[in-house]
Parts: sequence; C-alpha cells; structure tokens
Amino acid sequence: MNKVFPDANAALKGLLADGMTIMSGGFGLVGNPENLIPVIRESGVKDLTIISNNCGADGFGLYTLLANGQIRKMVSSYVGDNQLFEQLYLEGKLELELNPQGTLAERIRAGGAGIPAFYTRTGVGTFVQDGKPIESFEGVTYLRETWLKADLAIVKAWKADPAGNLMFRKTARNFNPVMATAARTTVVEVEELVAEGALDPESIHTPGIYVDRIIVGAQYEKRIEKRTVRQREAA
Amino acid sequence: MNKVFPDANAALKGLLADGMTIMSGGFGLVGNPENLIPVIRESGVKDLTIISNNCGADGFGLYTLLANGQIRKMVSSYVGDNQLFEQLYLEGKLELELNPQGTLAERIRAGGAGIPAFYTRTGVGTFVQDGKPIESFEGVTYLRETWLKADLAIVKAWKADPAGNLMFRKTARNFNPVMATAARTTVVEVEELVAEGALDPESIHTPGIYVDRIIVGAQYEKRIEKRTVRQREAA
Amino acid sequence: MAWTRDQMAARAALELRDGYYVNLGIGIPTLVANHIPPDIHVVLQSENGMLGMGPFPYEDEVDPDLINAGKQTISELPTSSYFSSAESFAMIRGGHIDLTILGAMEVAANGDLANWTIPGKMLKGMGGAMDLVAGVKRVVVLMDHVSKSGQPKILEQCTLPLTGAQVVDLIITDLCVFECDKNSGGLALVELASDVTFAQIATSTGAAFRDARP
Amino acid sequence: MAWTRDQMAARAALELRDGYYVNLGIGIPTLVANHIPPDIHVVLQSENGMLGMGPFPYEDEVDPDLINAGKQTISELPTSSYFSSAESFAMIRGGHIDLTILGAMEVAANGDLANWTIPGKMLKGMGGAMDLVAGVKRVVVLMDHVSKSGQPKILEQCTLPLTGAQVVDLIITDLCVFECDKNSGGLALVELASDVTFAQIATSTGAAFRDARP
Repeated sequence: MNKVFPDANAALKGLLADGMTIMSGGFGLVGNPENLIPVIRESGVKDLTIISNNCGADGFGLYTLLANGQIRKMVSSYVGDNQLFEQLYLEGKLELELNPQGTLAERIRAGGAGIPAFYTRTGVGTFVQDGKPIESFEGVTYLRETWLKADLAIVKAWKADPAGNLMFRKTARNFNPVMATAARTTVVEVEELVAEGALDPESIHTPGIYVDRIIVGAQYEKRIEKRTVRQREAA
Repeated sequence: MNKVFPDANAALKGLLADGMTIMSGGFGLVGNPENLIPVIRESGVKDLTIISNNCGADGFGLYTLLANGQIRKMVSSYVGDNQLFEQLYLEGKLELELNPQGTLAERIRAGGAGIPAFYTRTGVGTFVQDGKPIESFEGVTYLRETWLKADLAIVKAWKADPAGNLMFRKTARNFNPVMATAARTTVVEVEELVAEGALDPESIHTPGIYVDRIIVGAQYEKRIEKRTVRQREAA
Repeated sequence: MAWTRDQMAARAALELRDGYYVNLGIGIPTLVANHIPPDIHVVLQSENGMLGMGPFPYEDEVDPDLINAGKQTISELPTSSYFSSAESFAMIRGGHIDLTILGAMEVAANGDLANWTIPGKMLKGMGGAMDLVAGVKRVVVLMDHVSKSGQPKILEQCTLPLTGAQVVDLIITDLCVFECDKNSGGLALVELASDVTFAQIATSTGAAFRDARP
Repeated sequence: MAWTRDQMAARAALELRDGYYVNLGIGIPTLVANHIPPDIHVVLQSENGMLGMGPFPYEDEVDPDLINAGKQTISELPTSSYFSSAESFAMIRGGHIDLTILGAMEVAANGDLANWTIPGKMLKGMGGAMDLVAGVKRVVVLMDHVSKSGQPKILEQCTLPLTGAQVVDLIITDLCVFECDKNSGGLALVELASDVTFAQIATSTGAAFRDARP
C-alpha cells in the first residue's frame, strides 16, 4: 500500500475521464490544489462537473479549466470576481448550481458520511427551496437537501505522512477535509511529506483512510486576492 | 466573559433541575466527567433523562446516579456490564431508548449543527426502523432519524484555555466533542487549564464557542474496565 | 445630518455584548470591528473556518493561508482556532453565533432580506449569507437608507430574490434605526441620526412604521 | 475436525487484503489481528474513535485513556489518529471501511444477521454493530456453527431481532465457510474444515445451501 506518487501527472494517471465530477478544495485562492489543476487542464478532459466553493480567479486555479472550455457545470456558492464565468454563463455555455455555502459544505459532508439527505433552515423562503421537500420540525419549517459525491476529489493539505494522514494550515483548511471524504478517489497535494510518526495523533485533521494518493506539490504561488494590512504605529 | 469556575459545585450552580435532559461524555469509563457527576448526585435532582453511550459501570460514573434513583430515562447504545441497569429496567423503573452507536453520535451532532433530521441506512430492517419514515435514495432504503439536544452537557476534556478551547486525549475524545455542541449549557472539566496561546490553533478539537463553564477536575481515578496487556519477549 | 460609514459602524457596535460570538459581513459591517467598546470582549467568527479573528496583519505578517470570508488577509490571536467549512457552518446553522451584521440591498417590514443578487445584472452567488441569516440568533442589517438612485431600500415587500424570509431583527441606516418584528411583522423607528427629521424618514422609507423613539 | 478459535481467526484473516481498513468485533474477531499475513498491511479501526490500532500494550504502557471498542486497553502506532464518535461513525456509515468481522447469534440464508439481543434474556444494546453492518463494504461473520445447545445458528430466517437485514457476505464457522448472496439470497458452501464432512454440515445447518466447493 504505497500512497505516495512522484508527481502530479503520476497521481492523476488513470483517474480522468470526460463527463466526470470533480471536487476541488479551496476558498477563494486559499488552499487550492495548485499542482493538480494544471494536470487536469493539460489532459484536456471535458464536460466536467466541478464542485468547488468558487471557480478560481483571473487566470488562476479552476479559472484555467473554465478558460479552456473543460467545465460543463459548476456547483458553487460564490462565483463573483470572475468575469469569464459571468460571460460564459450569460452566453449559456456553462451550467451553474448555486448552493448556500453552509449547505454546500454539509452536502459534501453528508456524501462522505453516508447520509443521503438532511433538513436545514438555510434557504427556506428563497429560491433555494424550489422543488425541494419542506417539513416542519418543532414548529419551524426546514427544507431537505441531498448529499454530494464525486468521482475524484483534489485536495490541498499542508503536511501528510505516508499513511495519508493530513494536516491543513490556517484558513487553507476550508472545504478540503470534507471533500477528501466524499469522492471515490481522493488525490492530495501537500507542501511537505513527513515521516511516519511525525504527526501528532491528536492533531490529525484528516485520517489516512480518506486519502488514496499523495504528491508533494512542485511549487506554490499562493496568490493573494486582497492584501489588507495595517500600519505599525510610530515608535 | 469569565468561563473558568473554581470547582465542580460552582460550575453546576443554577443549572440543575428535576426532569432535565443531560448529555454526559464518555465511552465505557474512558473520558467520563468524573468530577461533575458526583455534584449531580449530591444535588439530588431527579427524573433525569441522560443521553450517554453507556451508563457507567459498577459503582462508577453515571452508575451512581442510577443507584441513587435519579434517572428516569437513558438514551444509550450499550448498557451491558451493568447489572443494576438490567434490574431496574426489568422492574419497569427505568426507561431505555437504545440507539445504534453511530446514529446516537450523529443525532447529537445534528442537534449541535441545526439539522433536525437526517437519513441513514443504519437500522433499516430492524426494530430501530419502527415508526420512523423510510425513503429510498438512489435505489437504497434509508430511515429518518431526528436530532438530539440537551439542557446541559457535561464534558471531560484533557486541556482547556480560558477561552474554552479544548483538546481531548486519545480515545477519551469519543462523544465529548459532539455533546459540547448540542446542549443549551456546556460545562467542561479538564485535567489541565493552560494559558491563552498555549494551545496550537491548528490542534483545537472543540472551539471555545461551545464551552460555557470550565473547571479543573480535583482528581481523576480513570478506572480501567478491561486491563489487557502483552508480555515482553525475553531479551 | 446623516451618519458617516464610521458612525454607522459605531452605532452597530452598540449591539455587541460582552461574550458575544459575532460574524461580520463584507463592507461596512467589517468596520464594526474598529468600534468594539473597550470594556467588552467579543469573538469574531469567519465562516471560511476561523474563530477568534484578529485585525489586518502588519505588512511583514501577511500570510496567504490566512484570510477572512471577504478574502482579505487577516491575523490570528492567541486563542484563535481553525476548522473546516463544514464545522464552521455547523456552528452557524446550529445557532451558536450570537450576532451577525450584514449589508443589504432591500429589507422588508416583515424582516425579509435581499442582499445577494439582482437578476440579469449581477452573478455572484450567496456565499454564506443565507446560512448566516438562517442560523444566527440576531441579525442586524447595516446599509444606506436609500439606493444610489435615491429609491427606498426599506420596503413593504422585497422586489429582489430573498436571502432569507423573516430574518432581520434590526436595521441601522445612515439616517436611523428600525426594530423589525420578524414574527408578527412591523417596523418601529427607535432612533434618528442627529439632525435627521421624522419627515425625512417618512419620505425615504417604503414601508409603514411606528414611532417608538423614547 | 472442527477448527479451533485460532484456526477460525486465521481463516478469517485470509479475507484481508493489502491496504484494507478493517474493523474487528469483540470476541473471536479480535483474534484475527494475530493472524494478519506478514506481507500485507491492514489498518484497524476502533469505532470509539481511533484509526491505526496497535496491539495490547506492555504492562508499563497501559493508558486508561486508550481503549478499543471492547473496552480493552490497547496501544497506538506511529500513524494512529484519533477522532470523535461522530467522525468515527461518519467513516463507518460513509462506506470507508473495507471489511468488518463480527460474531453472531444467528445468520439467515439471505444475509440477515442477529447478534445483539435475546429478548427477555439479555439487555445490553447494539453498540456499533448496526452501524458496522449497514456501512462497511464487506461483512464477515465469524461464529460457532451451532449454539451451545447444539442448535443450528445458520437458518432460513432469523428468530432473534435483527442487527441488519441482508448484510452478511461471508460466514466462517468452526466447521466451514459459506458465501452469502445478500442480494438474491442463497448460501454457497465454499470450504470445509479438515475432516469435516458435507453430511455434518447438512445436518447442522438450518438453511438450504448449494455446494460450491472447488
């Protein structure tokens, strides 16, 4: 059982096919699988359904698959700050399923946890409710959402050990851990591969059972979308 | 906002009432709130509904509330190894709602996560299904379970900081983190109170938002139910 | 005289209480963090997976892995914690956040809120807004009283697609403060900005309201 | 000659594959850990919240915070991880465990399993057994072929309350191995313990089966 692969190409070999569904971790440009996405772009697979909170940003991340005409449908909560997306959508060249962000996260968690449907208050009385069963519990109305699963999850973590145990870093955790649980195959790229025993068993965010293949990313740009700073007061 | 209380008595002051529902962490005798349970016993509150995976073991943990006649109903997954329980139940002096262990954990998680109901495969075709809605998703039959909430959760953690951030130790984690999320008030006892900044933000198991009151437990017996060991081979 | 953005944020900060866990929306709500009274302690949640959000970082502290839900770089505090998006929204949906302060395009007298889309004009997505208004205990809207073209934003009924139905508890604008009875409906004017007149509110508000000023 | 408990565990260990994540039930199934072939690597899950369970500890390693689901003290490995009960059963329910090996009181030809209660006689509870049989990809039962009083435990229909309906894939007893077609129903005898005869199985089995030995 060797989970460590030499590079991104090797790690995705045999896993890509037209029409497949891919979950991609990240929130904005933070915690994106920067090294795996280019392999998907170069493979040319098309008609993809991508489940990801956003769709990258100008020239970066999933945006590159969009620009390359590989995405048929996005399942996301926020696609602003992405003019190409808006243009393709308005031209009818792209399907979009908008989910409230928490509903998106919970649907993915449900996919990984064997829960085909659950009730939530989020979206009641809005367009999100359209076509969904609603029901009252303890006098309050809830709507029913279903699980989300994928053929492949591409996940960005901070550290992994050879058993596939993962740790994420700060807000780069976001959707990555739940997506790792909800796909038939989960491929993870990390900044650092550590030895067995180097991760504290109390501090592992994703147990190795959810991880099929691991690579160390060749490089990380970690582009910042909105650099906001404060000034140090004069001494 | 001071969450740290001087002792178990102070931490439970004003929170106990006849007929209330209490969640109590622990699996077997591991990760039990050893210091909070005695205060409940001494308070004499009765007609309690207790949600806990087990009901203590001979003379220890929740068993003491049972022996003191304070429990009206248990919601548990396993009550073996407890002859008093069996006796009281057969005499009709105790109600018991048995839940599959994973369903119990998920119902509590749902209570904390604002999910009033969810579907699961667990228990389909068994007595667990009785009276519950069943429905087919993708050709497979599931049954519907509802959330569990409590008036009070008593939780045992390893370390806390003054903001209520918690870490658990090894398999003493078990039901404690989910119970911390699902009660109106959560009281936590820990082995060690550490300074602000002493816990790694990446390694916090329960964020402080779920914790209302904290005490350092006066002492921990940590009784072992089944001591199993292996022998070192001769040198 | 209408309140400035900073004065609006300062007014909204008066809704904070010691020990509150708070989620601040993008835009003017973000400014509320600058006006937290010194004698109370509040903890800021960021729905992308952080509790205990610190201020913007100094230039040499900027960390690309550390952003808020508005994608701005931020800093951490000694008691910060990180978690996944699923855990973050379990926290929000489960009613553990005491207060959220959000911007809005329209609010109705019954507490309906529209703040995420203008059909045909804006394709962005609701992000976490629908989860926040559905899950947080108290929802405060912080917005200009009228639109850029001078139209009322407080209406009998929203015209834009809703973010949530009957969810708003309080509306703070540059002109005044309304309490919103989200159960039985109805607006109550509780405060005017200095030099703003009742008549000014009456003409710039698209819904009936009662005067409940002390 | 019937298989001993250790031989039964060894036979069950042949169901393991390299890279499997496995949950072993209480009793004889626990012994399977002693028979994992040296050339394969399997990871043991304990449903009370651990992945990568090690062997029983040495006397001086015993840790009261570290037990398996049978409440026995255990040890950890370099790649162990801990998690809550909710996460543990999300893992189980979500179909991430490859194999579980469990004891049983009765198994039916259609894969129905009864292993948690005898009404009026035993009050214990199902623990995690119902979750395991509902969620794990492959379910192997490891039990004596007949009860202590000599009655068949493999039946056309279970008489005891079920743990799961149509969930068992394979039955390993002290006398033989049956494959169980849980979709269309039906038992297939695939293996006999040494010196055990077909006739012996026929008389001690309470359900029809076909002979599928190689």
